[in-house]
This record gives sequence, structure tokens and C-alpha cells, in this order.
Amino acid sequence: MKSEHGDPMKNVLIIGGGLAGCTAARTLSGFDIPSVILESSPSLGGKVRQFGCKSGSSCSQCGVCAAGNLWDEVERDENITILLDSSLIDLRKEACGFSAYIKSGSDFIEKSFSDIVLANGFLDYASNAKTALDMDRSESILTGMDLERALYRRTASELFAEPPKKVAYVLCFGSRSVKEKANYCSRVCCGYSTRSAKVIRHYYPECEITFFYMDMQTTNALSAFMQDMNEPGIRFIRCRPARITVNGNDPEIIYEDSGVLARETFDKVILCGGIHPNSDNVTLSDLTGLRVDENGFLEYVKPPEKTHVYLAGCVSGPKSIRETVAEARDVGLRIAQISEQDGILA
Amino acid sequence: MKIVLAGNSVRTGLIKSFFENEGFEVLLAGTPKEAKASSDGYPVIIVGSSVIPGFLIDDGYAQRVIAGLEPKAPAVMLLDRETETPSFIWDLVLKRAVGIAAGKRHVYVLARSVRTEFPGLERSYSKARAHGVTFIKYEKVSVVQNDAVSAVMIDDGVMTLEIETPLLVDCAYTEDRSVLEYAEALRLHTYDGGLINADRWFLSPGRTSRRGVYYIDAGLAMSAQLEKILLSIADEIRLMAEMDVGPAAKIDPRKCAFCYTCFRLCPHGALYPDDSAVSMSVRHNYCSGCGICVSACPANAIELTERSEASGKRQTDHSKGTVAFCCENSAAIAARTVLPDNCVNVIPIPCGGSIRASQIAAALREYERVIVAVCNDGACKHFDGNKLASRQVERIREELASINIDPQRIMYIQLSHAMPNVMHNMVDNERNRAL
Amino acid sequence: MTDNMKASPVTHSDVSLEYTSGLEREFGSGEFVVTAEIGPPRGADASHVEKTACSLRGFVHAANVTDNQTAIVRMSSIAAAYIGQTCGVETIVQMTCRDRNRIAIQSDLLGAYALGLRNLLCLSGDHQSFGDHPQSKNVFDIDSIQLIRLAADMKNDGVFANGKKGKNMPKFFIGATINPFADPEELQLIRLRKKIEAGARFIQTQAVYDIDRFEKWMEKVRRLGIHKEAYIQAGILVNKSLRSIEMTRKVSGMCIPDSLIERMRKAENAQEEGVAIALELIGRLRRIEGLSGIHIMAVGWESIVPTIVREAGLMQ
Amino acid sequence: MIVAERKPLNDIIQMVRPYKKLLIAACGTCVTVCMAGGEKEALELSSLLGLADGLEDKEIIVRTIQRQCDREFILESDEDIRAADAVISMGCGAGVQFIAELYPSKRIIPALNTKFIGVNRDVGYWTEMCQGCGNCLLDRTAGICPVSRCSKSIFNGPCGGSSGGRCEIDPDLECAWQLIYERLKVQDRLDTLTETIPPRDWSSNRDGGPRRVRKSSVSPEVGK
Repeated sequence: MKSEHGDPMKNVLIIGGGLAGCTAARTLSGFDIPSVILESSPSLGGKVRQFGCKSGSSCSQCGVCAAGNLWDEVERDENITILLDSSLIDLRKEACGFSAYIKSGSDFIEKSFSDIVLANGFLDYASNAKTALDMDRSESILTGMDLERALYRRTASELFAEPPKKVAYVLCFGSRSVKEKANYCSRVCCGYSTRSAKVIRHYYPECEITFFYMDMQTTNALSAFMQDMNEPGIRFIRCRPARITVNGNDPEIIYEDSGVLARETFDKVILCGGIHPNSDNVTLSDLTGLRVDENGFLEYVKPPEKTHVYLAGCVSGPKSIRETVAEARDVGLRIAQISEQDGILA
Repeated sequence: MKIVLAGNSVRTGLIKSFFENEGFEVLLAGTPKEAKASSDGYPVIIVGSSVIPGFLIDDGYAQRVIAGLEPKAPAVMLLDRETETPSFIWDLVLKRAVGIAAGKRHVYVLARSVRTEFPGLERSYSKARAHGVTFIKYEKVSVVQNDAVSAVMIDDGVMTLEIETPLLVDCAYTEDRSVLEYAEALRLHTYDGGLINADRWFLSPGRTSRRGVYYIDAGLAMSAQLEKILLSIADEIRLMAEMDVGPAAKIDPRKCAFCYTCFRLCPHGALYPDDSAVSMSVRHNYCSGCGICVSACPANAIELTERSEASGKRQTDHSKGTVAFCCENSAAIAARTVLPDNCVNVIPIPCGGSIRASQIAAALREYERVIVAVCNDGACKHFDGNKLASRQVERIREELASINIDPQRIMYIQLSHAMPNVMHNMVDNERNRAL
Repeated sequence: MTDNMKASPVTHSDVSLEYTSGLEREFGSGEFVVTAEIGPPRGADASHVEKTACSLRGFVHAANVTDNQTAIVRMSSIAAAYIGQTCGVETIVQMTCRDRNRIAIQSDLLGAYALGLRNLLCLSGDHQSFGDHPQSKNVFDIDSIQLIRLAADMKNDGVFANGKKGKNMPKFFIGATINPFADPEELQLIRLRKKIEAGARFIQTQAVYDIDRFEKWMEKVRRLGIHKEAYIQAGILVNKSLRSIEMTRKVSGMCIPDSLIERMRKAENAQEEGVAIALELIGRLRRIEGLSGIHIMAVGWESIVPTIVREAGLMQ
Repeated sequence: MIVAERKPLNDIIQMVRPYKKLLIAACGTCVTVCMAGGEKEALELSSLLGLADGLEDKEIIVRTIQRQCDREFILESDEDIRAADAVISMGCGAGVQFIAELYPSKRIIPALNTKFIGVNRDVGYWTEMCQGCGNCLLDRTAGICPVSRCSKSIFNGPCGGSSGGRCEIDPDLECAWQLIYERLKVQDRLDTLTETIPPRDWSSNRDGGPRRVRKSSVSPEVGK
């Protein structure tokens, strides 16, 4: 999206090369506003680039396709400079804008920017918890991200190496619990668990699927989708599993079902949930003056137009792909629309 | 710049003044027919007016109702009665519950399941709990209404409870279904039985399946939110006006036989019979360059202005045994990620629907095998492009079979960029077949 | 059998122009008129017609001779009707509009009358796609109502279709068909009236299986006074097997109650059951006011007609 | 408009086999609208012919004649027609014959089967409405033509075979007389059905021999 009223003064630093950062960068580029993306990992795309397609017999509108071409567009866009393996060391407020000290690989760069967008995404609690429970060797315990990679690598005939007969989804794993310091709902797991369940049933129609859930967060659009869920072979048990253990290769879940303690083995257990704040949120808050809320996510103190520091994506709390893209595009629009004087919305 | 406000919601006036001081000239269209007529030239904003119980929205009214109750009587707020109460209504309920509880009154919130999907909903929960609001998840509920007091019987699957209350708030909201007439008049695509802006491609509030047509449910959005959505629509309209829209259809008037096929098949309603012209005309800000009209036009009178070089010209490269017409929204991206360059000549197309039988037939003269790779059902950005493609493939297969050429030389696959290996093993087993 | 039944064989030489239709006299005398059908052979063997005609003699007042029924090529209706007449059975020529334009139709009517044939049943004719030459071009220059009018104009005004006077013009006793069960009923009754206004004097209905519906229809006919302007015969189709009654049911516009299908399905001897059903129907039809007779259609089973007539106590 | 349908591919292939240089002449009006012989179908036919075995060496070019029923449009492609060994005309029957008439020594091959004068019911679907009988009676039948839409073209229908509003020969085919009856009923003109329509004057139809229309105000007697 090229338009001619680009503003030579504007130059934006974007922390995080995931869906939010790239969308913001592309929107800014539409207004000929250059941006620099700092990506801590060696490759662009963050988590969403690894997400798999959740289309069973037909598309379940999960939103992954919104980012289909984004990565190529960013890599080909000369308005966007991508610095991989790099992070922000220090940031100083200048008369107009900021000067940032960036560690990129082994060398250090000092650059000035007019605005900053924090888009460093989230921490996947389940992946860490899996290592904590030393289950990462086991093939049959999957985190949300493992499931997404399996969906991504699937072929026309095969989703898992061997067809599972019993799959369990453990929802709110690492959310809505004071113990894991996450007293909030991660909001996306009900969506991707039910959608991926339909894909599993598409590949393996006889596979039995059980959901351990607290409250299904299905938006109205999804509730039409939920009707497909009450077919034989799909079970919903409203409880949080007491313990998940791995004996031999089959994971076992101990749970309480209407007053009775039950133990059941499954071929695959998928731990869904746990969008936790990114570890560098605290440092970013110190550098930019934004506040860390009670759950560890960042939030505005003063309106971003004043401070020229914007938030996009899960840095400010769990968001779906759709909301992340909308917010990132909104941030890009607002940076571009601000007139030069002093940040009053044009 | 002119825009059109369609629909007659009580808040149309408020929205009209918002756009007026954003510098737009606002026309009003009270009926779907007027909206259709005016949609030729100007962006249209459909204003829906779903109805939320006044008790939840109007603070003044709520205060008056609460004041009228005798002090100690509990208040009951009932959700999920017929349909699932959406999360933004939960936000209103919780704020109102806190307001009532502050007046030292016991409040029950009854629901089938707790919704936590709205931004900041957890905060409202903890606040409500702090004020002593009781949440009960029920399986069955029945209400007996007798003049001032109503008795609510709740069964949560384990035990039953009866509450007498002078204030029973049914928090159901009625959706504005009249909007669907506008959707039909303006040829919008509706999703999941009636939602017209759950469009995942444009991913911003207010957009519909057609560029230049927006939708606001003024009944739902609270003032702060409403302004935010109106703002993003205003930006969008300004942006669209000055932005060049990328590839768009161009019609050669000499060839156009005015047969309306393109008008009927265009998923975005971008073609209209401009009476001054001799042929069908294209509304550039609505056309999204999908090419469905190019394939459908029996007079071969339509082309896309400039195919962005990213999609590449058609390089005929005989060394490769296979050519793959790939939808640029799915298969072309998948091909780039998984197919090494040497085995398939990938030709990106804007949408499966733009593939023409003559292209497939011509390709068969140069290649051993032709793949048509399009999006999954329901994922097509242009709604039925993938189905149009499958019909073209079917037809060509019949023609080939009649002159005893193996119809299986044409393959039709559906995938998305996020399942690229479907492309990979399609090519593999084709390659082993070639060995 | 009354003596006038033993009609002496009528050849063209022993017939004068003044000789009128015996069938019309029977109807006029208030007899409960019984007619049947002779299906001409799919070849040129006259004896086949003679055999069928002789077997019917004395059991029916007259016999229709079908005209390429279901658009399947058979001996011409006029030739077969003449052969039948020479065997002493009064015959009814059937004329459809499918195969001949108005010139051929008029010349055939002159020929038929000259041969002594006096009864004419005018039909539209089945579409050629049903028959054994679906590729053939159809004619339909005129339709059944226009054909009735054409024959009536010849009889009453002695004119050809072009309105010009002719000499010694035929005076046929003209008949037409109607399907009491076809919809829309209002339109079908309008057409029946048009047929009678065009000149039809006797009406043969589609096969009747659903007596209650037929009685309601006859009630409407009586209210319109049609039964006073033309003699109405109820059609009776005798089925000899379950397959035959199921095939009949598929004919467009046919209405057969399920109970009858079930009876044929359960019957050990389907032929006897078929005859029993026909006799029951005839029994109830005879009591309907305004009905002047029945027309027995024993398609491909002409030999059963005598038994049915005898058992039903007809032709006494 | 005139509605036509392309002949089966094999029939066309047998006809063009003996010729090397082929011109496919599309027609830009009626047969384009009914998706039978427009430029798109011509290009498609050209690439399909190229695939057929035994036709690889053909030189096929495609031209679109705006209207094959007007001499000037045909003559615009005069060189190409002369250069070709045979012309495959994708026009309706009139187009094929007019090119043949203008180039009597050239082999002109019809690619379409012309069907009827009809209307477009849906994208890609047309139905017969008129066969040009030359003596229109639509005022008497509420705008529904029994000549072209009744299988037996009868004028005092319906025949005994109509049931459930459908024609006996094809359950998908609506009985024209049922439609006439319903529409006249809506217009409260059922009485028109009581008058018997007399036998038709078919001389204005094809039966009267090939017909000509001359507008005397502009067309002098002389010349065809």
C-alpha cells in the first residue's frame, strides 16, 4: 500500500518480528514510513509462522491465513530493515524521539527513532512446563505449539506418525490459576483445540477425543461450530486434571468426574493454554516507562500518541490472531496519521 | 468526500455527526434499495441496531429501578437463557452487578458457562467477587413471575436453589436481523448464518466482504468502542480513496457482449452496468483483482490491469514435467516453502476462480501434468473461487476423456500455506510416477 | 343377447350414406353401453383383428380401435376398424393429431365413412418420445378439440376445415376422452365443456380406480349438466399382474389407491384378483347417476372381456 | 437471443482432420452471451484441438468476428479466411452459412449446434421460449407460448398427460398450459380459456417455406 504523504521525520523501532511486529511494519511501509524490526531469534515470524492449518473437511476460519504472505512481503519490503539475533540494550528519550542501543549478533548499533512499537509476543507456558515435568522426551505429550507444528507438517493422508485412538485436550493448562501466577484466560486455546479436534477427526474418524475444560470460550460464530462437537466420540469433562503422568509410553490422566476419581490412559495428551508474559517485558517496561500489570503484561500509562511508545499483540495480554492483526494495523495507522506538531491525531 | 449511512438505528444521528466532523458529506439511505443505488459511487456504512436490555446500558434508568426496590431484596441477573450470551454483554453485566452490590444488595449472576473472552473481563470478575457478587453455573433454570416478585428455580446438576427477587434482569440481547436485507442488496457475503463482518481477511472491525462497504452494530458497541471503530473506518475510507488499489479488472468495451456473467459472478460486486458506457464497468475501489471475471467472461474482454511481478509472468519451461497453477493466497506460498525449484513450474494465479479451461488445455500441450492447487473449502478469499476452479477442471477432464487423453493428467488439490506438505507429496508421487 | 346384437356383417357395399351409428342408437335407448378395445396388430395380418372382433361380438356394443397407441407403429385404426366391422362388431375409429396434418385427417375421415365406419374418437395422441420412433417429427397441426370441431363441422354444416362446402360429407358419432383425475380440475372441466361445445357426443374417461374421487367428479359434471349433453362412459382397465397395475400407476395423471396395489401384491392368482377388482368397480360405477356406460380397456388381454361382461351382468 | 451449444469435441476433430491451416472464427454476439462460440470458447477449442492425436501439425489461428450475420464484419477477417484451408465457424447456423456463402470454394465447418431462441435463467443455463412461428398469440396465453413450450404445441391444452403441473414426457419440464392457467387465474382472465382457439395458420411458420423480412421503407425490391 504505497501512498505519497510519507513523513521523512518518522522512523519506527519495532521490538519483535512476529505477527504483530511484521503487520505494524507493513502498515507503516504503506505510508512510506521506514521501520527496523529487532527479532531475538534467528528467524522472522515468531510463533504464528509455525502455526498449522486447521482445515478439516472445510476451513475452520482460524485466522492463520491472514499471515500467509506477510513474511515474504516483509522480507521484500525495502522500507523495513530486519535485524535478527538482536535485542534492545538501552533506550534514551531525546528532544524529539529516542536513541536506541541495539545488540545485533556480535556488533552494537546506535540509531535514533521517532516511535517505538513493542511487539515481543508471549511465552508459551506449556513448553516450559513440559520440560519442567521432564516429559519433553515423550512423543505422546503435546503442547499447543507441538500440535501446531504437527498440523503444519501434515500431508494429505497423515497427521501423526501413527493414528491415535484416544486423544485428550487439557484446557486452561497454565491459565486461570493463581498457582501459575496467571489469573486470566488465555482466550485462544478453546478456539484452536476445538478446531484441531475437527482436523484429528477428519484424519482419524474413529479417534475418541476428550476435553478437560472449565468453561468453553466459544464466540457466537464458533457456537455454530460447537454443534459439530457433540457427535459420538467427543467427550467434554468439566474438571481440571489432578495429575498427568507418563508410564511407559502412554500418558495417564487422573481426574475427578462428578464426584468420582478416575484414571485413564490416552495415546496423546495435548496441553492447551498458558499464554504467559514474555520474560523481557520487565526490562522493556524499565526502558520505555510503560507499566507491568498484575499478570506481567505491559499496559499504557499515558496515551501512546504522547509517549510515542505503542503496544501490539500479546505483549499486552492474550489475543487471537484476528485481534493481533487488527491492533497492529491500528498502531501503524495511528503512527502514520499523527501530524508532525505534537502528536495530536490528524 | 461523500459516504452513505444505511439502516435506521436510533444512533444514526450520532454516527452522522461523527463523520460530518471528520470531514465527510453524509447521505442517508433508509432502505436496502436506496443503499444499493447509492453504493455505486460512494462507500456505504450499514448501521445495525441490535437491542441490549436498557437496564444494562442506561445507568440512569438502572439507578431509578434499583432505588425503587426495598433494601434487603436480592437482585438476579440471568444469562445464557436461549442463546449463549456473548462476552461483551458479560462486561456490561459485571459492571452493573458491581454497581448494585455497592448499594449493599446481594446480587446473583446465573449463567451456563463463564465467558472470559472480552478484554479486561477477568478484572471485572475479581472486582465483582470482591463486592460479594455470587456466580452460579446452572444447568436448568425456571422462572415463575407474579407481579412484583419473581421466583427463580436453579438446578446446577448437583443441587437446586430457589431465589425470590423483585429484580430479575434477563440479559438476552436481540440481534438486528434487518441488516441481512442490506447484505443481500449490497451483495455481501454472510458467514455462519448471518454474521456480515466476521471477515477474516480484512481483520478490522467494521469491514465486510466488500471493500467500501462497512458495518457497525450501533446497538452493541458502547460509546468508547463505537468511536474507536468509527475512527478506524474513517481512516480506512480516507486511505482507500488515495491508495492505488493494485491489480483491478479492465474491460475492453469493443468486446463486451453485456451478458452480465461477470456482474453475477463477481464475489465483491465490483462490476456494474454504467448506463453511459457501452460495456460493463469496473468500480476500482471494490475490485480486489481476483480474476474470476477474467475467467468467466465469454468474450475474453476482461484482463487484470497489472499483475504484480511477484506473481510472475508465465514462464514456459519445458524441462519440468509439471506445471502448477497455484492460488497466490495458499498454494503459491506453500510451493515456495516446500518445492525445490527444479521439479515444478509454479504459476501463481490471483484466485483458483481465475483459471480458464483454455489455460489448462494449453498447458497440457507443453507439460506432461497440470496441477490446479487452490484454497480449502470455506477459506477462499473470494468465496467460491476454489469451487469454480474444480468445475473447470471437471469439464476439461470430460473433454480430454472424450479424445482418450488420460484425464488424470490434471490434478486438483486444496490446501493452505500452513499445510505445505500436501503440495510436496502431490509432486513426489507424481515424480516417482515419472521415474 | 338381444337379436339386434347379432349385427349382420357390414361391408362398404351394403351401407348407404344414411346408415347411422348403432352405438349412438344404443346410447339413445338408455342402454348401459359397454365398449372395449381392439389393439391392432404390429403387422399386416387381418385375421388377428377378425379373431379379436369375433370374440367380442355380442359382448360389447362397440369396440375402439386404437391409433398407434403410445406412439408405437400398428396397423392403421381405420383399416382394422373396417375389418372388425365386417366381423359384425360396431367399431369406433380413433384419430390422433400426432401423425397427420389436417389434410390427411380429413381425407381419412372421408375414407372411413365411405367404408361404413360411423363412430370417431378424437384424441391429442401420445408424444412420439414414448413410442418406438422417438426420433420422428411430430405434426400436431391441430389438437383434439380442433379435431372434434372439424368432424362436427363436416357433420352439421357439410364443410371442410377451410369452410368450403363438400358433397356427401361424413356424419360421425363423435367422441372424446377426459381424465377426471388430472389437475388443475377447474381447467379440465373447462376443457370438457369446450369438447362438448366443439361437438363431442360421447365421452370415455381415463381408467377409474378411485371410485370416491370419480363420484365427486361426476357430481360436478352433473351440476354442470354435461351428462345431459353427452353420454359419459367410465374407463375400466383390467390388470392381470402386480407389474401391470404398477406400470399403469406410473402413467401420468393416473390415480390408483394403495389398497388396490396391495390387493394385487397379496393375491396368489393375480389374474383372478384383477378381474375381481374390475367387477367391484363396475358394480359401484353402475349405480352412479349420469353415467351412460363403461369402456373396458383390457390392454393385451382382450380375451378376458367376455368373462367380465358376463360376470358383471352387463348386456342382458 | 439465439442459444447454441458446442458440438462434441470428437465430431469437430473428424471434420477438421484433412485440413492443415485452420481458422477458428468466434462470433461476438449471441453465441458469446450463451457461452458457446465466443472468443473464450474459441481459444479453448483451439488448445483442445491441439491436444488431439493426429492434429499436432495443424496451424490454428483464432479470430473473433463481431457478428457473423453481417457481411462487413466477416470481411474484416477476409485475409485470414482466404489463407486458411478450412474455417471452423463458431457462429450460429446463420453465421456458418453466411461465411460459406461469401467464400463458396472454402470449406466451412460448423462447431456449434444451434438450438433455439431463449432466455438466460441462470449463469450458464438457458431455456427455449420461442421458435419463430411468425404469428404470435402470446396475448391470449398470458405471455407463455404453447407452440414452443408445450411438447405437443397444442392450443387448447393441457393434454391428458399433464400432472402436477409437469409434462408427461419430462418431469423437469413445466407444462406450458399449467403455467398459462395459473397466470390467467392471477390476472383474473380465466374466461379466455373457455374459447376454443381455432386451428393455426402455420403458413407464417417454417412450414410456409424459408421466410424473408423486408423493410420496404429502406429496402428497395432489387437484390437479395
